[in-house]
Amino acid sequence: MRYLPLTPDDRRAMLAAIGAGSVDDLFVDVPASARLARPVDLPKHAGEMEVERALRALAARNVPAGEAASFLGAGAYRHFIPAAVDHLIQRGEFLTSYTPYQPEISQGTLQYLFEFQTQVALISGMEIANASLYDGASGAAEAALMARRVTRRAGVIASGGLHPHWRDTVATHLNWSDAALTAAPADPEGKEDLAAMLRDDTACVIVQNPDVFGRVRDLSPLARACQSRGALLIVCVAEVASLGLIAPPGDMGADIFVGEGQGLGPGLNFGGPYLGLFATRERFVRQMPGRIAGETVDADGKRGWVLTLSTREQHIRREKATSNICTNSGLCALAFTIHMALLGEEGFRRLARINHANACRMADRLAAIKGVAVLNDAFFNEVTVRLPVAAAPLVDRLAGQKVFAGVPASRLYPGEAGMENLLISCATETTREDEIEALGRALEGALR
Amino acid sequence: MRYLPLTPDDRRAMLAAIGAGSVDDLFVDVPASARLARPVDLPKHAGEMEVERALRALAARNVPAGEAASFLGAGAYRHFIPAAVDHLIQRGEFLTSYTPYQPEISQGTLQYLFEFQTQVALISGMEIANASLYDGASGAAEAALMARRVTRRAGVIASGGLHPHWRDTVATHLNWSDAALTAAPADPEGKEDLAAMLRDDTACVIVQNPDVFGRVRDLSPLARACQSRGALLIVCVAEVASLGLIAPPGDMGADIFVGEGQGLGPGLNFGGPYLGLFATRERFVRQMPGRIAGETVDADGKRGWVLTLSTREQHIRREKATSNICTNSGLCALAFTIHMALLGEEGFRRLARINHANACRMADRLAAIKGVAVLNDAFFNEVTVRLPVAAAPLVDRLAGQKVFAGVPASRLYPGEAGMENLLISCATETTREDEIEALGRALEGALR
Amino acid sequence: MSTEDPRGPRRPAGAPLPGAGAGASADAGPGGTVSGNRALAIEERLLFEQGEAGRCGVDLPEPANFKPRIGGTERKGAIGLPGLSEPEVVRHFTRLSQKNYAIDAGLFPLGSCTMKHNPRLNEKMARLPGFADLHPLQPESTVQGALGLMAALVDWLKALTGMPAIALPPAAGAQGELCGMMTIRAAHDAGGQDARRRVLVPESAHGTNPATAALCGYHIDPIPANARGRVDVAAMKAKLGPDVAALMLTNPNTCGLFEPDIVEIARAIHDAGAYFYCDGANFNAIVGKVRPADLGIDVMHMNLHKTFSTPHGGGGPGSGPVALAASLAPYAPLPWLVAGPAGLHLQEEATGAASGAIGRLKAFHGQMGMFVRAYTYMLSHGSDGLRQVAEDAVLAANYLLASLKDTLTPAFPGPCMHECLFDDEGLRKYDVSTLDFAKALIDEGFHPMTVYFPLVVHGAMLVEPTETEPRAELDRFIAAVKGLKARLDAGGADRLKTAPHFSPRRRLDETRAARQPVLRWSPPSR
Amino acid sequence: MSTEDPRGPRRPAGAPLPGAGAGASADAGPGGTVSGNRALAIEERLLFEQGEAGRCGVDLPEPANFKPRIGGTERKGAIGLPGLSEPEVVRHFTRLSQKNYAIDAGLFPLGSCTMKHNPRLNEKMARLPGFADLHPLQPESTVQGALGLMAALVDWLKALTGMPAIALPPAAGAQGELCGMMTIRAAHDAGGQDARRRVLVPESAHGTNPATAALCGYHIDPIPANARGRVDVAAMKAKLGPDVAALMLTNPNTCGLFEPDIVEIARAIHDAGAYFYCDGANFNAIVGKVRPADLGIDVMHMNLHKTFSTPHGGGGPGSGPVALAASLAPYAPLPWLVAGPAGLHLQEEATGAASGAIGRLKAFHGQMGMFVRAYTYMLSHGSDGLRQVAEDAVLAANYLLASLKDTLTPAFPGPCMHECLFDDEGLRKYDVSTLDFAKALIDEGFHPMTVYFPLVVHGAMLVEPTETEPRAELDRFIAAVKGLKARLDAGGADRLKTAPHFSPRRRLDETRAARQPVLRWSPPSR
Ligand SMILES: Cc1ncc(COP(=O)(O)O)c(C=O)c1O
Ligand SMILES: Cc1ncc(COP(=O)(O)O)c(C=O)c1O
Repeated sequence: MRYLPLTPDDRRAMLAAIGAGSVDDLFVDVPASARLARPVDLPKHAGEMEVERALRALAARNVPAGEAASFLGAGAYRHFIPAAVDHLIQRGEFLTSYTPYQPEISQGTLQYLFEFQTQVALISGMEIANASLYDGASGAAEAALMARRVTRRAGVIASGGLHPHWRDTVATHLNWSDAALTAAPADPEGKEDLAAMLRDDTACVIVQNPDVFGRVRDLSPLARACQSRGALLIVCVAEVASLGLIAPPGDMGADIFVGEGQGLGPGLNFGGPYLGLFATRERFVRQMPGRIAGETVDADGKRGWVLTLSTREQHIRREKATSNICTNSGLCALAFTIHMALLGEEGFRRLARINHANACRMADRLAAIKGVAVLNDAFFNEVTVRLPVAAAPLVDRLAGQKVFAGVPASRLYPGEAGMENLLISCATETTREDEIEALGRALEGALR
Repeated sequence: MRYLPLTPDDRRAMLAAIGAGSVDDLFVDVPASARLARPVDLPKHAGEMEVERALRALAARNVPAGEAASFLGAGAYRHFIPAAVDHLIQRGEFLTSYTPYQPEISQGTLQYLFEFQTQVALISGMEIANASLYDGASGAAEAALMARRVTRRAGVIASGGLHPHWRDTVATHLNWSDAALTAAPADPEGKEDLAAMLRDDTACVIVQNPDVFGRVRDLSPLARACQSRGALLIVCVAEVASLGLIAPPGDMGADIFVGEGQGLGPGLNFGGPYLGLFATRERFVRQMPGRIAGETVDADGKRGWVLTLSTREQHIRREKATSNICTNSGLCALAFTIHMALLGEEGFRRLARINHANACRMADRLAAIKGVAVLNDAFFNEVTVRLPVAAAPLVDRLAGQKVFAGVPASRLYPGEAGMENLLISCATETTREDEIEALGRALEGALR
Repeated sequence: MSTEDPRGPRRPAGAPLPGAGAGASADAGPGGTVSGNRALAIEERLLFEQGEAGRCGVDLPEPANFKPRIGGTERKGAIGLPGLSEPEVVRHFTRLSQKNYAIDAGLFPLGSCTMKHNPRLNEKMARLPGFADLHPLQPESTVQGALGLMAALVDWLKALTGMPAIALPPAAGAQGELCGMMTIRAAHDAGGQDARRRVLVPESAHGTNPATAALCGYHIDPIPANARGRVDVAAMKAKLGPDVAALMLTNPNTCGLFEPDIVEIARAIHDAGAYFYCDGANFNAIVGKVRPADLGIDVMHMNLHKTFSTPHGGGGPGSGPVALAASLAPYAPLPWLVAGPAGLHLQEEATGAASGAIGRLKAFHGQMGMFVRAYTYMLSHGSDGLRQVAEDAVLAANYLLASLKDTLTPAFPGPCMHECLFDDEGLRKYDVSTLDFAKALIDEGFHPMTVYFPLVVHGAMLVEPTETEPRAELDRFIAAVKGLKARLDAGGADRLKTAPHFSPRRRLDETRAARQPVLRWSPPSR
Repeated sequence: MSTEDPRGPRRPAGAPLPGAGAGASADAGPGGTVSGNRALAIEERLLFEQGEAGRCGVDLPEPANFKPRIGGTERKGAIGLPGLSEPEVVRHFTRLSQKNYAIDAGLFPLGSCTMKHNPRLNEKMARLPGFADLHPLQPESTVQGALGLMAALVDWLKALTGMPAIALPPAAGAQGELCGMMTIRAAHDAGGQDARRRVLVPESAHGTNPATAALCGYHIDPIPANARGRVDVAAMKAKLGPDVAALMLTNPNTCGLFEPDIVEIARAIHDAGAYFYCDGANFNAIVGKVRPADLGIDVMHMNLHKTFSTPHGGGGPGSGPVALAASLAPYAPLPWLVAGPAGLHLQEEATGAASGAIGRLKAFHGQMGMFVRAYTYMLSHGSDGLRQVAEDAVLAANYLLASLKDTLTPAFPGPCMHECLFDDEGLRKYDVSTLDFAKALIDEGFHPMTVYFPLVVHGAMLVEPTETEPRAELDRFIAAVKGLKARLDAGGADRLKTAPHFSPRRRLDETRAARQPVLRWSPPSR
């Protein structure tokens, strides 16, 4: 086996040093009844070429989004990621290191985490950020739990514009406590009045911007309403690229920002690994979940970084920890940090403008189709359209023509009324004009 | 421009520090008549995504060998290269370093070159090796020039089994000196008697094993004949993988070994960059071309490596140098060294056996086709077959069916008589049984 | 946010690096360098201290006639992101990487973390566009290969655990625990056993265990270890009762020991109407040798980023699939991977067979990038190779234990499983702590072992070499430990107490970091 | 070869590293480490000192019923290759890499080498299977995209040089020179001028120039430089005559200066019936600003691995296309890239228009992997970006010259082009050599400049920053040079003479290496 360096000679010599007759002597504590006498019934080891062939055969049974005209978004966004990003994250010193528990030989990881935290704080307009969570959805759940700790209240209100997968993730996490989740109904038309739902025991309101239907809102009024009722406003951003154009949660008055950084970091990956961004006010830091890198000095007085405030965390605080999270999305955070470093102020903002411009073009093209209505007046790179027919079968049909027309709302809201004909479509900087035209033509053809 | 760090502010400040009014003031020495007033007439700079699209569009107009059933060899061989190889050679410390002129901060490069030299010496059965040349063909030319220096004789004899591209490369290099090249006629049947061609002024005989038609020979008799006449025997190996099975040139009595290491290092690359291997006897070292890494100690007495014996080289010896080579195939040598390290004794030899076994299977399948005759009795992974029809148009036709049936001998010997119907076909460890069957069927279909 | 450039006044080019700090004076002395660099060890500032307006690492075309339709929500003012070119960014992160230790560079015997070699083939396969470039909501007809890979991974994990169901969604070990404990609570609730709110957790458990149980609304009841580092079975049994929901046990445990009474433990748990949760972080010790189902385990998470070699990446991402007994399988989280008429299908709704599902744990269906790597690893090793993995991992740990048992003080006698545990008893007489010893190992070119975990041992040093270490590297580690011990014997304790000496930074002031938290860069003016 | 295992007796596992050598005692002292490692700087043995029989880094299936048909030429005995697993191999080369300096890590101002940033996009594009996995002898219908890329590269190089023909085959700069000089000789021979056997080469020329001319059967006649570092035009003219075949001139020259009289030089050469060869290694200074054809140059090679950013890779591979005037184009090497009825075609025979071709320089048609990278680079920069490249490269060099002119002694007054040249005059009074100064820069975290080249200046230091260095890095370099000078002024010459102090190895004994050559590892028994 190419990955196993011990030779039969090594094994013999090592057993001799141990004073054991055979490897099985080392497994004495395993009840005899449970010891397997032979390998389980699975294929034997295989060479690299054979394994690569097997994997390529599986990969070939998929259609990469890049080989279709793809207008899929709804929580996962396809952006162009410069080659330097993937090159750098593959450096062994990043890829094959662990959580930076020994800071003297982990300054590389710690410094980029500190830079990551700064970037997240800057783009979200918040004061401080953590070193990442699994993804945006679980981050929203952590935010709700944190709001409960901060406010000592039980009520959690979820906007009808919150991605239903995020909403359900929050619900799963709250389910085992005495928190009470009130989820507003799905809100494709942007009509909900969350301020009116606030109660005295409301810990937080969770809202998404742009929302799952692509609509952008100024959340400042809601923030003021929350503040006056002592509730925290949690603002979720599923499409982090939107922060280059749209006023950030911090500017609108958010108390907690939760983001999904996948689009500018790890990429699509069929759903994971993704990158949970999390930021809040400085005064809440001791209730914040997740690791944090902080600045300090070494024995020679030189600036350096360490993991800090770990009394919030499970390995110190155990059942009283702010979260059970341990492994997070370190390498995805690195990818994000590198990409953001390449983009910088100018690139990040321009990228957002390009996304929006392409989405405007897409929206106009869709609106020009007979029987198709665009629901959003304000959006970033994604809109919801009402089709004259059910969206899901249409999307399946167009997939055969290598057009991924969008995400049918019914896929996100299975069985829910009023969703059948809605289609959520997204354009990014990767969307070409000819693809928009292909989408338009394909829809026109299918609706004829 | 993403690759240019100087900002307009930087430029202004730097010009001020220099005391120049404008950048054009720095170009004062350029005759005014030759200064271009504006950029040349070519497209303007483009973003990474746009450039990648342009390159992918070009790539899409090719059929990678891996997407066909490919039986192409004849000087370039497709082997499976483990993922670790490409990963490691992309480490910036290897990829973006220069020739190790400052050994204290180039020990990585120098140590692998020393390891490479050792590997080349071991597999070729020679005493010493250099740190690579451009490719095998130019290595053969260097070998001929070296043999002239060593023997002070003018005659160079090239076997009819020497790849015609290598033969022509030797010819081009010898053309401007008083060396006299005698090239034996192409020898698909393996009938030539090189010993009979030896003369008193013969500096060397250049022979290839396996030869361009795939034939393997024991060269010991020829080596003895050369030795008795005071000529050097240069043994070329275009398919380095063959050295895992076939007795090495050193064992057969070669004075100089020239190899093409492409198959186990950089890969196919449509012809380049490739990897010239070069080894010889210790006593000829001062006539050897190319860089050499050697062992020494540092000021603290620790073992280390440097480039050595550079009094042979152009940067010291100028017009009296053994060669004009400067830049060589460093990174390709690294790929080779890593791959050889992974293979080791066991892997290198087994790889050769697999190649040969697959070639036997291919040869048998070809021989089973009516009207097709296999010319080789002894071969490594490549054979020449005589078809009942011209090979070139047939090969072109089968390419449309994604079968690259082999290299028509007429492509290597354009216009030469007796070559039309010969096809040189190769199998490696990457060749699947179903591909051999596809080749057989395709040929049968075409010959029906 | 103010509308000025929050980066504040720009640092003059070439000004001394902040990193050089107060200590730079030492560097600049006659024995140091004028730059504060030390040949290949180069100081590097923060990104934010390097940016310049007018510089950018990407070339994006400005859209023509840009007219936003964003309902007047435009961002006001500068964000404050630094502008850097690609060469600077590549250099910045290259230099940062050079300040890290990694498995690729040497032994990383961090106990409980299974820092094994990460095969490069895995990385290559995970990057095939046919996996990496799939949107999670693509029409299912276009992702049958990806779903097929997930199904194959499930099959392998079933065969290796002996359990009938696998939940793939959890993002890491801790989320796997959460998933598993939620299924337990859901099962109890569904069975009218919602009064069961106590969970037994050994004191030696990893912090995620109690933290997870608490998240599920459980009270944690610690159970003690016996003198041999195992669960005190009598004490455990004494704690059983009608309010006990589950036992959470790590096996092999965090002392690196197999629980020999595990079958008896399982029986007692089950007899008490509770479930047996196993933390499978240490599965590497037994993969292919023992099937957890055969030990009476009801639910166990596995860390693909440990046993199955997906890289830790400086702290993540991971993947924590959960193996479930038949009794718990109905509560598995959404989505479910099921075979449908049109091929494999992700069922996203809690309907039909899935109506008991605990719900959704994250936005999408799992860490696909890790699945590809883990499955590649499994195919590479095969059933024979995986079994050898466990054997070699256990052999290596016992070799270290045997070789160091007279140098350091083993917490428990051997044989151990895949990791061996020492306490600080042997160090105390030199007035040297576990931390000092760990830092001294840094200077010797090794990553230290896990220190001060598990908590049941004083000054714990938990050493997990894994199966991918050559014997020569183990021997070098042994020689270094012995050499440091010899140095202590020779009166060199001070050198250890002030270690490390040769790393990019010397010992860092963690107290200061926590007392005066600086958690982000801020412009100097702020 | 003997038939025993030539690796000889195996080094006992854990034995001290040979690398630690005699000096290890210093390391093992109280101020050192017991292992000889220094935290992240880890000693690494040779592959051959680590191998074990029974270990292998690949898994290949043994073919069944193996019956060789190789005419009895089987290899006898062991080869002696070491057996290593993948983890060991990855670690070995990772550790080796950590002993290298690189552009990715910092300034690499090696004059004449144009060590600019290597964009990662180039690497990615070169690895597309549509380029990397093409066999050079595939049917041409299956490689039209690759031939198209070559044709596009030719178009760009034509536009940038103003020359009508480009030969792509040469593998590097030196082979480009060979190609160019062969076309000159072929042209003379064809014109009945075969008596022209003298080639004029400035003393400042790179060694490849005279070496190449000699390979073409030419006698080298050196021409001196004037006090301003340029060709002494009068002396050059005096050497012209009917036996002169060509002038080989580097422009900008190896002192980093543009030859202001180049048009006059070209005219004189042509009037004498000779050709004007330009070594284009320094094209980076003028790309997009000046077209060599407009200077009267007949033939010039370019280094794609300099101007066009293909990575040097520790010494290669390179690519050296040659631009040819109409008078020399008929002699371009084979194969020729021509447009045929069925698309682009590689003409391999010296027939038709190609009947004057000098022949073949290497096995196949060129360094395709480098073409892809260079073309990617060109598309990225565009005509505007390439012009900016030259301007910024020249600006950066002049900035260094201006900033250091009072610290080091410039060989010639500015302005310079893309590199600036100092001599050792300013160092002599401290009894410190150019080499000492270079080694001291290593400690400061920089790669030294090119030293002792060109030969026309005493103790030359040739500094080429390139356009991809940020000003801050240039400023740090300036500060380091000034700091070292200050250290000299403060009486610290010894520290420089014993430099480097912090690199993986201290100064190496080159004399010993040449006197007692050890050019390969041999088993200890040998
Ligand atoms: C025993 C044990 N349990 C649980 C975990 C948590 O796993 P993860 O970090 O993947 O969340 C760890 C990881 O360190 C562990 O060692
Ligand atoms: C001026 C000059 N000419 C020629 C060469 C030779 O180029 P190559 O190394 O690519 O053969 C070099 C490279 O160092 C050079 O600097």
